[in-house]
Amino acid sequence: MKDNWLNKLMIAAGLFALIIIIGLVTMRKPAFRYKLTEKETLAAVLSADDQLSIDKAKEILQSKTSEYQFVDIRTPYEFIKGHIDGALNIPLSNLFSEENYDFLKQSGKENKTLVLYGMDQSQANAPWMLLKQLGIKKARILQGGYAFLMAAIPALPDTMPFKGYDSEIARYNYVELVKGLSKADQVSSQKAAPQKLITKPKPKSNSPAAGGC
Amino acid sequence: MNTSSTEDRGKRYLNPYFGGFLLGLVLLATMFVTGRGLGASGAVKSTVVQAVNTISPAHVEKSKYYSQFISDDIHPMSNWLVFEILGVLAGAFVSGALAGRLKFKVEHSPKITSRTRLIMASLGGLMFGIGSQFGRGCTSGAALSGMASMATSGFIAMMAIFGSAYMFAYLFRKFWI
Amino acid sequence: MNKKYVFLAGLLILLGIGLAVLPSRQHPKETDPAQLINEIKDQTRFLSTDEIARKIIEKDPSYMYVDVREPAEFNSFTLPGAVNVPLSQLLDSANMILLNQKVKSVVFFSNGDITAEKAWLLCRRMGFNHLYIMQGGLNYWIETIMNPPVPPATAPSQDFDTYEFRKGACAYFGGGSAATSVETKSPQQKVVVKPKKNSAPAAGGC
Amino acid sequence: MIGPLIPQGIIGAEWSNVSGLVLGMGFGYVLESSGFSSSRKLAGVFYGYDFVVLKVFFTAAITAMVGLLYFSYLSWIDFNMIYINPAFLTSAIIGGIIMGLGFIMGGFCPGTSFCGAAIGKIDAMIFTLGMFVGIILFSEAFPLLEKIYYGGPMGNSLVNEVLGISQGLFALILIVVAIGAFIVATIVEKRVKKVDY
Repeated sequence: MKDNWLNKLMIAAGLFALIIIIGLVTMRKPAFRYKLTEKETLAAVLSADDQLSIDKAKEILQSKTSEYQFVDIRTPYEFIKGHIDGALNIPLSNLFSEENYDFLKQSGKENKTLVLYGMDQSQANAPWMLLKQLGIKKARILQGGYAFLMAAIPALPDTMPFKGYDSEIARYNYVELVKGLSKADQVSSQKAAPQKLITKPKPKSNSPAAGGC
Repeated sequence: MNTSSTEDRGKRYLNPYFGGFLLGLVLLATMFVTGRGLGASGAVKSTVVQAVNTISPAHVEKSKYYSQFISDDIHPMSNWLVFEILGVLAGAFVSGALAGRLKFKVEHSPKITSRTRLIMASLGGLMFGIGSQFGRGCTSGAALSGMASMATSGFIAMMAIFGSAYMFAYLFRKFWI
Repeated sequence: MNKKYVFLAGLLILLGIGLAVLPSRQHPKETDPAQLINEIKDQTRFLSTDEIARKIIEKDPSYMYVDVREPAEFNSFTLPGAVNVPLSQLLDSANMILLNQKVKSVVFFSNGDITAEKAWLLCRRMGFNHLYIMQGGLNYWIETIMNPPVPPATAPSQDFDTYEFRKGACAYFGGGSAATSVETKSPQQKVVVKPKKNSAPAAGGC
Repeated sequence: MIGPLIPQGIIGAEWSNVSGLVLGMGFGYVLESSGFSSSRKLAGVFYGYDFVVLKVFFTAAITAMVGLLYFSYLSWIDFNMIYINPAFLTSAIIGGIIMGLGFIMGGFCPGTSFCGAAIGKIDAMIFTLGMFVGIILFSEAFPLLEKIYYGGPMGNSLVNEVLGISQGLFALILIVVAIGAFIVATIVEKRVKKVDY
């Protein structure tokens, strides 16, 4: 009698184990896995090493070295309207498709540096961070994006540092703006805290700042 | 499956490992479907809270303990345990009927009377009622389900319950052996 | 009979060993990269400055604003009620508790939206939910809310509604005194602003 | 990720009560047919004449745990959505001690008392009534007990995190411990005088 139950148990336990084993065998490997930990990612993101400066980009374009591969993540329409010489168009919606992702991984292995860019830097920021975390070590991002590179290119021989590309620089003196002080006051405070007040050289943004509000 | 006598029939229980395996599958299925484990004392608590709420809603609102669970009642799973316990009653009845164990009786050691047994049972129930509130669940809710889901609380509850029962076992031996 | 027990015990131990030696998969709390990829393809992570202004004015309690710039910048100017979590200290345990909460939605912002997006991506990866980014950051905040551009006269009427709202919001956030702004904006006033609401020109440039 | 079905919204929440009924029936059926409706069989584990509680309890916990871990490994279930009871050390230990005392006095635990009651055990019915009274008493005395109730909070922690080992390793250790316990239990059972019940 007792043996009878035991036989049933053996069959049931065997089936249970079998289901698990079948599950393990047929399990699909995930296509994407994080290779960097959060801490490593944060360190990579905080250091400026992975940002390709405009000056460096200009250098690369002049020397036409094949070490760098520009990847344009904008839509094909935008790409046709104008792009960096030698850039490859992989729209963001297809960036992680199987063949494109394989290609990106491959070029990473070939010691090629991938330089991602969009219209502005923020467009390429998240895709770049993801590629980085997925283990494509040599992924870089073009500082300022396409628009600012184009704006800087006419000034190619110019060695003057071009600061306008970084959207993270405070364009306005927030404090003064909010206080609504007069123009004269702002100028004096500009001297007191110069690092706060890097104004964009565009007249459009300059005048409201002066206006106080 | 030959049955020799009714007495033998009444005692035919599952192999404990087979029973445990089936219980594990039921628990796994419960977690798979509802995302929570099995339980029993929670159903009693829900019933108590509901009953007190019907009799005197003001009291529930005033009471710090009841009021926690009344607000929780918006949650669709709050009454789940009550239905689960109704299922337990039905399932146990079916199993008892199939094995011929349905019978009104007080089970006790020959050394004690039914009256003693009933007093002990009511005291035991009282203890379990209080203890399950401290432990946030009983043997099935906190210990069994907790262990299956690897909750720290489950292991603490299991060790505390069985440890204390072994500790007190000597005092109560004459009620059982 | 004993053999069967041995078999069962062996099976169980094998399954246990399997669990112990299986290559550990991703930390289960992490968001699957494939899902994150889908999330960066659409724009739902961004909240416009208008939406945020509205939420702050209405004192919507379900949102928390997180300034990811360095403390010096935070101290000089930030959104009302914002908390400061510099990106460099994002992974500190105290900040993790603050950001990984189920009660409030978290809106990251910085001067632009790049730094905020970095914080967003890291937190999303760690499996936190209800995270947003202020589109364009504080620079855009100043351009739209604190100093709203007057829509051209030909613009559709909802543009003017937005403008009215922004002007109100600007006043709410204490931007610019009437005196200075009237000075600069006065030439435009009578020409451009729709005379829909009488209060509009009186409020001045904001 | 398919499971857990109801929290993921794969099965509507309106089915939760039905699922409770069905799963409860399975629970009750297995408990009763394993012999958990008999208080003397249950109490046997504390006197060494019947280890059915230990065997069923451990086998069930291990089966469910192994299943759950494999399911979560295979992405069939989202482990994070499984409800983890919050641990309050002081409260849990005090509660456990009281429950242990109740176990040895009453001979049932809540789940098994319902099983016993369903097949006509009068002591099980009385036990259930006692439980109702106990919970009412606790609720009324709650202001006095609140401090204990919230004592020693440890959050919704997992035991392997507390011990600092991986889930799989912990499962393996638990399996080995359980098998050892089964062997010891079988030996003890043979030595102790059988009690007729």
